[in-house]
Amino acid sequence: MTTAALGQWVRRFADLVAQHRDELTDLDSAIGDADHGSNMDRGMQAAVAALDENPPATSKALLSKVGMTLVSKVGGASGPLFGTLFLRVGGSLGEVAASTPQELAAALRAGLGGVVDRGKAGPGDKTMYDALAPAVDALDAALSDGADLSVALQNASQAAAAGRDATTPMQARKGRASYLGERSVGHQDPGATTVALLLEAAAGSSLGASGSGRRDT
Amino acid sequence: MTTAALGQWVRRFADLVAQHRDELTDLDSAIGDADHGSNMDRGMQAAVAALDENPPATSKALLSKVGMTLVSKVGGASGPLFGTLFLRVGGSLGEVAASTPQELAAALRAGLGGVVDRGKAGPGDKTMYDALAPAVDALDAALSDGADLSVALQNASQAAAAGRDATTPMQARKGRASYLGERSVGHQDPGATTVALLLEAAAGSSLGASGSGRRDT
Amino acid sequence: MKKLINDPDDVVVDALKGIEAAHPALKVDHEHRIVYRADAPHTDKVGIISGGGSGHEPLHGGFVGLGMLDAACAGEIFTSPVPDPILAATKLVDGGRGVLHVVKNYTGDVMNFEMAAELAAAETGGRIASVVTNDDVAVQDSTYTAGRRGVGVTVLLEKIAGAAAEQGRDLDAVADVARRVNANGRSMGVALTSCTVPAVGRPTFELGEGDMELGVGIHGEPGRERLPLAPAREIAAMLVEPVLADLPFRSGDAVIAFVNGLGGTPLIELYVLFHEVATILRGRRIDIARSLVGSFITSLDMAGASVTLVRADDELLSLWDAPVSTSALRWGI
Amino acid sequence: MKKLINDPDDVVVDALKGIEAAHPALKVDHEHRIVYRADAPHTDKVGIISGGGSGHEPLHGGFVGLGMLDAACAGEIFTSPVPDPILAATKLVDGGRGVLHVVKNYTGDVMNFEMAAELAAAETGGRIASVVTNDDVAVQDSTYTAGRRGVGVTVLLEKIAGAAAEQGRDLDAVADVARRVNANGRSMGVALTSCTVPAVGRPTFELGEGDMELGVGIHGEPGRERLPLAPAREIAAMLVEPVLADLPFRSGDAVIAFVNGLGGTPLIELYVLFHEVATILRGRRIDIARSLVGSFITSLDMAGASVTLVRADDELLSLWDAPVSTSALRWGI
Ligand SMILES: Nc1ncnc2c1ncn2[C@@H]1O[C@H](COP(=O)(O)OP(=O)(O)O)[C@@H](O)[C@H]1O
Ligand SMILES: Nc1ncnc2c1ncn2[C@@H]1O[C@H](COP(=O)(O)OP(=O)(O)O)[C@@H](O)[C@H]1O
Ligand SMILES: [Mg+2]
Ligand SMILES: [Mg+2]
Ligand SMILES: [Mg+2]
Ligand SMILES: [Mg+2]
Repeated sequence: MTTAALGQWVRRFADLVAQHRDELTDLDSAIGDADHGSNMDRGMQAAVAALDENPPATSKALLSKVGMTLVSKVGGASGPLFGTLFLRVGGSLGEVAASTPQELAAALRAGLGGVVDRGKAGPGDKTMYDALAPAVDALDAALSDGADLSVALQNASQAAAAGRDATTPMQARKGRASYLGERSVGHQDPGATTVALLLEAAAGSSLGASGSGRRDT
Repeated sequence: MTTAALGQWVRRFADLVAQHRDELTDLDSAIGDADHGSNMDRGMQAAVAALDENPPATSKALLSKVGMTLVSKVGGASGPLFGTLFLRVGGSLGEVAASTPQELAAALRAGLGGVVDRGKAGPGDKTMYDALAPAVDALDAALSDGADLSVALQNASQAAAAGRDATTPMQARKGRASYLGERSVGHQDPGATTVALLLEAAAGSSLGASGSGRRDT
Repeated sequence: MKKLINDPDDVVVDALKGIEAAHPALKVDHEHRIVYRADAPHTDKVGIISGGGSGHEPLHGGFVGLGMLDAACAGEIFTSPVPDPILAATKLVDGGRGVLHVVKNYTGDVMNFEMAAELAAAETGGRIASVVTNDDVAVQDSTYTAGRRGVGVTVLLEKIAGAAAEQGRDLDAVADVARRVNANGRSMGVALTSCTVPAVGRPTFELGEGDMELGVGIHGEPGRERLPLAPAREIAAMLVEPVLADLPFRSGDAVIAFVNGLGGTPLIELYVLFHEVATILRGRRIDIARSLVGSFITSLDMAGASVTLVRADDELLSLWDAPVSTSALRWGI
Repeated sequence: MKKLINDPDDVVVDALKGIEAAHPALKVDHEHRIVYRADAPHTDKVGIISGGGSGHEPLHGGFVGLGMLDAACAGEIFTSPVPDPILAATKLVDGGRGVLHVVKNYTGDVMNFEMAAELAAAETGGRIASVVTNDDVAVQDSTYTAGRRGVGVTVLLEKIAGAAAEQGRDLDAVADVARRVNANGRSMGVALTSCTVPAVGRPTFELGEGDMELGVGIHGEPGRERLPLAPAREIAAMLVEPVLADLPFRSGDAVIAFVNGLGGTPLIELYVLFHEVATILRGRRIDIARSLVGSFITSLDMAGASVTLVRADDELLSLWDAPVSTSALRWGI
């Protein structure tokens, strides 16, 4: 898995966010403040522009740039959360030009840790955690079972989608939706929806193709 | 003309104001602040209540009570104006139980003077002056022509009504309506309308009956 | 009608109770509806009172205190107080050096204050001077008419005259300063929505979703014209230009610039407007020596704003800077 | 949408220019949207900064000045500022004795301030403490949730912590006082109308002509329940009772009572409400030691109000009374 593939993943994610921008904002308007789509779209457009301007050579440089851009352009809850996610994934991969699937899986788990450090959310709080944690678990499980990265990312994407859907019946305990108490039940969480797009982008990118089965030893 | 007749006049005026309350307020809403009817009605009800409570013995006492009540209950422009009118009429008649028609006419002219002192209005300013001045003139003229008080008050009432009607095409130069400039044209002045009611009350009261032709010499 | 009130007829009475409960330095005469300094009267200074219809808060009760008013008479909503309370307030604050009446130029206010002054002179023999504010350039001035309305200048005048009184100047001198503020001040306002008088229950005037009323009065009196809602930049020009032209203000003048909210407009918008006003003044080389931004003379819940400029020399500025301690305006103490 | 603005996207930028033009004691860093004391940093005191989404004016920029905040970061309307400007403000006011961050408890605000604090610690090594306000009893508190929102207490806390800093206390002591204010303060609000976010152009929520939203948040977040509009007397009870019950406040307690307007409600109504609040407190033998009435933490043009009570001992009261000189709160100097 190369740094270039990571760049492709980020761009694909930006495209998906742009396509689903209004849907994300509509979800946020039901249980939040109707800005999640525009927040993430503004941030990812800026991130892609930053990559275009000065293409980073290492995985850490690339993902740090994405993370820092999100942190400094998005604001609200999703800026620090998604920003930290990218920063931690990049930090875990390090100043390299390629990594193994296991390293990618470990990096995503580090990213999940960053989201938890930042937001203190756990399972069932009806947040992006509820899509991200099952995806990271699914990725690990598939790789342990010997699946190649492309298949493992498919599994992770499906797990994220299932996690996203599972947020609908939950009562929010974190973020703006928690002010609604019981009235938050019955609505899909916008941040979890964005995480599902992030994993969909990973599964559809060249991440799995280029790195499948290869180990840098 | 006795103090009792003055009391009757005041009560009749109060009745007419109550009957025309909404009309007066509607006129004021077109070129003022929509309170003239309720202002005058509140004031005259209080005046009648004050007379009921402790019936004054002299003309001055009676009309001063009415005037003071208007001054202290009405506020706005009409409180001081109608209050001063009654105070000056009473002051001119003096501490007597009866007066001649000529004395009544002189007293009303004193009242007009009070309105002018207070409000500085003159002919054509589209105020109560434009109904009151012609009424006082008509009363004087009729009495000089030898008419009895009852007829003279009829003339005065007609002159007040004509003066009231004449305010419609005028552009206001005094009071709240003056802020409207040209847009005040085409509306009848509320204060002039009330003055017409005051003279209608005089003509319909026992003022003329009891005092007709009699002179206290 | 959406208001935080009890019975619409009790709004003034209830608000006065709130003022009394909130501000220990103030007392309230509930019978006469007078807000006055708890330490009144002062024998070492001229007393200053003002008053008028309610619905313009913090005017006037919010300006009672050291360095400003000694007492304020609250009439019914948009209705001048009658002479009795004005007389009572005059007596209350007269420590022997006379009393200044600050009156906004509305027929009813002028006449009721005048009657109170006559009664006071007759009853007490104390000296009374009156200053009538008439700064609203939306209304054409003329000696043959009721003239301009008194609006924003009233606030600045009460502050400056209050400082002059606090210095111990005599009644004529205090009245002179007050007249000088009025003579050098002009205002103009704009409404984005109508106000709603509680006892009436519906808006005083209809204003379309895309319209504004330029030159509106603080009782919802009609203005100069109805125009389509414009950006703050253009509204600032529509307010400032007639104000500048009327005095006229000239390049090199120093002014106190006052951007005032009419009750329903939040502070963030007043700052946007102030920025545009300042930009215009800068372009005309008029120096903003002091500024005031906030809702100080309001029209119930009306959305909108007014701009007041007072040309100020060093004396007026130093009186402006003098300590003041009221519930709505306070500094230096 | 009826607002005195230019382009909806420029409201915050334009308002900051207005603040800069109106208040010579303040400076504005336009790039980072920071309002700061012209004389910052101070080497003899702890720096205090706050910030958050705009639309709550005068909060926070109106509280920058001697005895209160050293700087305030203005985010977009209702959107927390990102870490960069918070970091910049932190550096700007750090005179060597550390910096206190006052943060309202919203997920975005908490995380952005936290990141800024981490960055500052890494970059400068300066000490930073954070206090998060969470006084809104309309939201159920729990360690398992995001907890209560930070609302009215923020204003009182900034004043009191500012006074403690001005006395020269160290960072821990200032943070302690701040936490004590928050721990002893509770608030609840009611909306009579929705606010309208400029960039959105229509009301955030629909509220029928006869309805009110009890327990609303300052961003137009839904409240506890929607009820028919009630007289001020009943609304006061609906706001005060849950506040009293939550701490709980007890007979004999002395409190700072703060009746706050949400932006579209005029002062006269706030005084009507304050009267009712004071009546309830008197009945409970709770002593209003100090009071504050006005629009200090708003929600754009929302009509409505909130009630905040802070239980205050002599120390907090003397810090409350200490001199403060900001554009929105000023006394003693
Ligand atoms: N404490 C938290 N931990 C994890 N995720 C959170 C937390 N709080 C909020 N989120 C996520 O952030 C999303 C909202 O993002 P966004 O609307 O951009 O920010 P804001 O709520 O500040 O407007 C929610 O849908 C949720 O998934
Ligand atoms: N300067 C004045 N001189 C004479 N009459 C006046 C003057 N100003 C106003 N009026 C009269 O007062 C009437 C309005 O009275 P009212 O509505 O009760 O008072 P306000 O204008 O204070 O609300 C006008 O219709 C006019 O006839
Ligand atoms: Mg959101
Ligand atoms: Mg948001
Ligand atoms: Mg009227
Ligand atoms: Mg009136």
